[in-house]
Amino acid sequence: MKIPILRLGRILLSSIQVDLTDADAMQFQDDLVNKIAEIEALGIVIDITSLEVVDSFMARVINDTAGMARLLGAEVVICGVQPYVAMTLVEMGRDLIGVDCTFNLDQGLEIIKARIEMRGDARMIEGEG
Amino acid sequence: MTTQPTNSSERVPILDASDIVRARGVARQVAGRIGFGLADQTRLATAVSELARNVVQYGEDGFCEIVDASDHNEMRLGILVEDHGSGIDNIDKAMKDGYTTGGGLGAGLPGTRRLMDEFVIESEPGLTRISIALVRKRS
Amino acid sequence: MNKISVYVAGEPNVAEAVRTAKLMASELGFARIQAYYIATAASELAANLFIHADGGMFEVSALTDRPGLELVVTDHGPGIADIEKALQDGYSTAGGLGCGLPGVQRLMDEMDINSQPGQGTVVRARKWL
Amino acid sequence: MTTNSLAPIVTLLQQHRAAISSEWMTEVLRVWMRLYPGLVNEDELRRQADALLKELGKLFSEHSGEAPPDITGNSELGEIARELSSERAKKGFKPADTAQYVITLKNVLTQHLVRTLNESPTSLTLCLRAVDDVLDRLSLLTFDAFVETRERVIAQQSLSLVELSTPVILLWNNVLLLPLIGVIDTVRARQLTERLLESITKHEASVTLIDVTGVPVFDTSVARHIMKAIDAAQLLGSRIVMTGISPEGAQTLTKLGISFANVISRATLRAGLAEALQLVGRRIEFTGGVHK
Repeated sequence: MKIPILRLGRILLSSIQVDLTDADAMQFQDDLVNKIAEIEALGIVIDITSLEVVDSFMARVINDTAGMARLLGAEVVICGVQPYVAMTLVEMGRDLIGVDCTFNLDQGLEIIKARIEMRGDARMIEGEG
Repeated sequence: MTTQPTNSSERVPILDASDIVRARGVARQVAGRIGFGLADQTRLATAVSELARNVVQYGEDGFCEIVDASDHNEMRLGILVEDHGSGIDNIDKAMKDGYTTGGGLGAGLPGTRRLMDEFVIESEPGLTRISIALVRKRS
Repeated sequence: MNKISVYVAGEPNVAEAVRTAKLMASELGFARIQAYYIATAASELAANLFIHADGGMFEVSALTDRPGLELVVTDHGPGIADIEKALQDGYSTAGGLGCGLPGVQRLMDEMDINSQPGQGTVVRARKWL
Repeated sequence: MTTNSLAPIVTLLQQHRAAISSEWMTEVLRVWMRLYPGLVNEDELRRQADALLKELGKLFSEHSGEAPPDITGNSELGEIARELSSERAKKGFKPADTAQYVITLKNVLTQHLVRTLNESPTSLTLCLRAVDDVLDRLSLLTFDAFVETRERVIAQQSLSLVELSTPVILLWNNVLLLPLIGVIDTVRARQLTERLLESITKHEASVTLIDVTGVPVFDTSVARHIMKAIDAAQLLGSRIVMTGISPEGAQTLTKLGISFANVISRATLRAGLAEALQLVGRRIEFTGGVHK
């Protein structure tokens, strides 16, 4: 199962549409990190609307992916966390997910764009390139 | 005047990581059939996911049994996860937040306990049994 | 009416214990804020009865020798293995915020704990008028 | 077949059932019609009374031996009694007025027995004792059913009270208000969190105001419940503004070591609303006004 990662300029969009097995999740993490490096992505939006179960493993994958993306210089926003998933996560333990969240891809993209605009590299490099 | 509960159970073998998704799918389905709300279905599916992953990571082989033990007063879904791995050395330690030996967030077991109404764990080399249950009064 | 007991087996009894403590505090002439402290301490102590033991007795009494109010909780639960540790901030055995007992200590004027592992626990907390 | 020492009761219930039923119902209806006008269905009551008397007759006719008949063996009888008293409970009858039903029957039966058996005192004693025993147990049964129904009614009422007391209000586009009022225990916290999260998703609320003016006592468990709701709301993408913490509440929370660090907090709902509007890029403006 390969999860598609779409490119929109220097932003990556990905929507997880199925219940992921552990192997799928690791594969996705790997693909995404490589893609970030390849295009020098400035931002990533991951949509998890379809994830009905986020257990501590999946939470870790999401957190780790975000951490890796940050190390590679990209802003990360997660969108579409289901209400019951959010409730379950906070009942299991606080801070299982430490990434900024928003409602849908649309808003995720807006937030990412706003953040990228504040960044020096986007202004300088894009402007001169 | 006791109505005999119409108990039913389903057993899912857990041998590799793909069974985790199957087990939690069955748990969600059974919970929905009994009448648990979406929030409780998610709690149950997540708990099964945690426990089933434990089996895959440490237990070699095992199974997950999902039992509908509801009666006319309450909805009750019981889940037994059993594996035949090396067992948990120190249960107290395994139940503490942040303790992990297998690269997780260390929230698996204590997190599951917080999600459920009942949580019993027994472990010896060769056999680990964790039974959990979610109970809701019928309104 | 200088001593009232409430058996605490679950959350509804906690609310009753809190009401009782608050009422007695204001009847004894405690200031608003002091009564609030006492009510909160009562809530913490009463909640401990069913979180850490199967339930137990909660008592509020008016002190006469030196005017004041005393909260006493008695349970026959597992007891507190390490009282000093239980009084440290951030220490919790039941997934709490870990500020129950140290919080009570700060809210009240005096507190003493008598605990026998395996036998139960008695906590007394006093506040002077 | 052994002789049935209670045969006189059986005969009585066969030959005088209509009279007994009518005397009994007249008395019951006299009291109930006065106390609960409009809540009594006469035809229904008479039908029930006949059915009950028929079952009673069956019970006594099948009886043999020394011990008084056991009504637990006759589920039909219990069912009628249960049905009747749970109906009374639902309609708000007082327990004593409900018990009147069986007590009246006992009086009527006793009078009839005394009249028919005044020649044979031994038989009378036996029959009276049996009637006493059976009707006492029936009365306990109805009382049980009454209490059970009442408890269920109360449980349902408290449930609806919980639902009523946790509304989530859409204040403005993308701004929600959750006013918390009363004691917050685990069950209620779970319900209000579910309700809040659903509303946040539905309205895509980028700001949620949580007003705690109506929370009587802030202890660690209340704080924990609220904190969980806040954390979950933030996972969906909503920012939280908490309002209405009293000076006492602020002092107590700080003494307890709870800081609500990742939450904006304002003393009043008014200040919180201004903050929330600011966060969604709006403000309230003075337009000159109609009233000077």
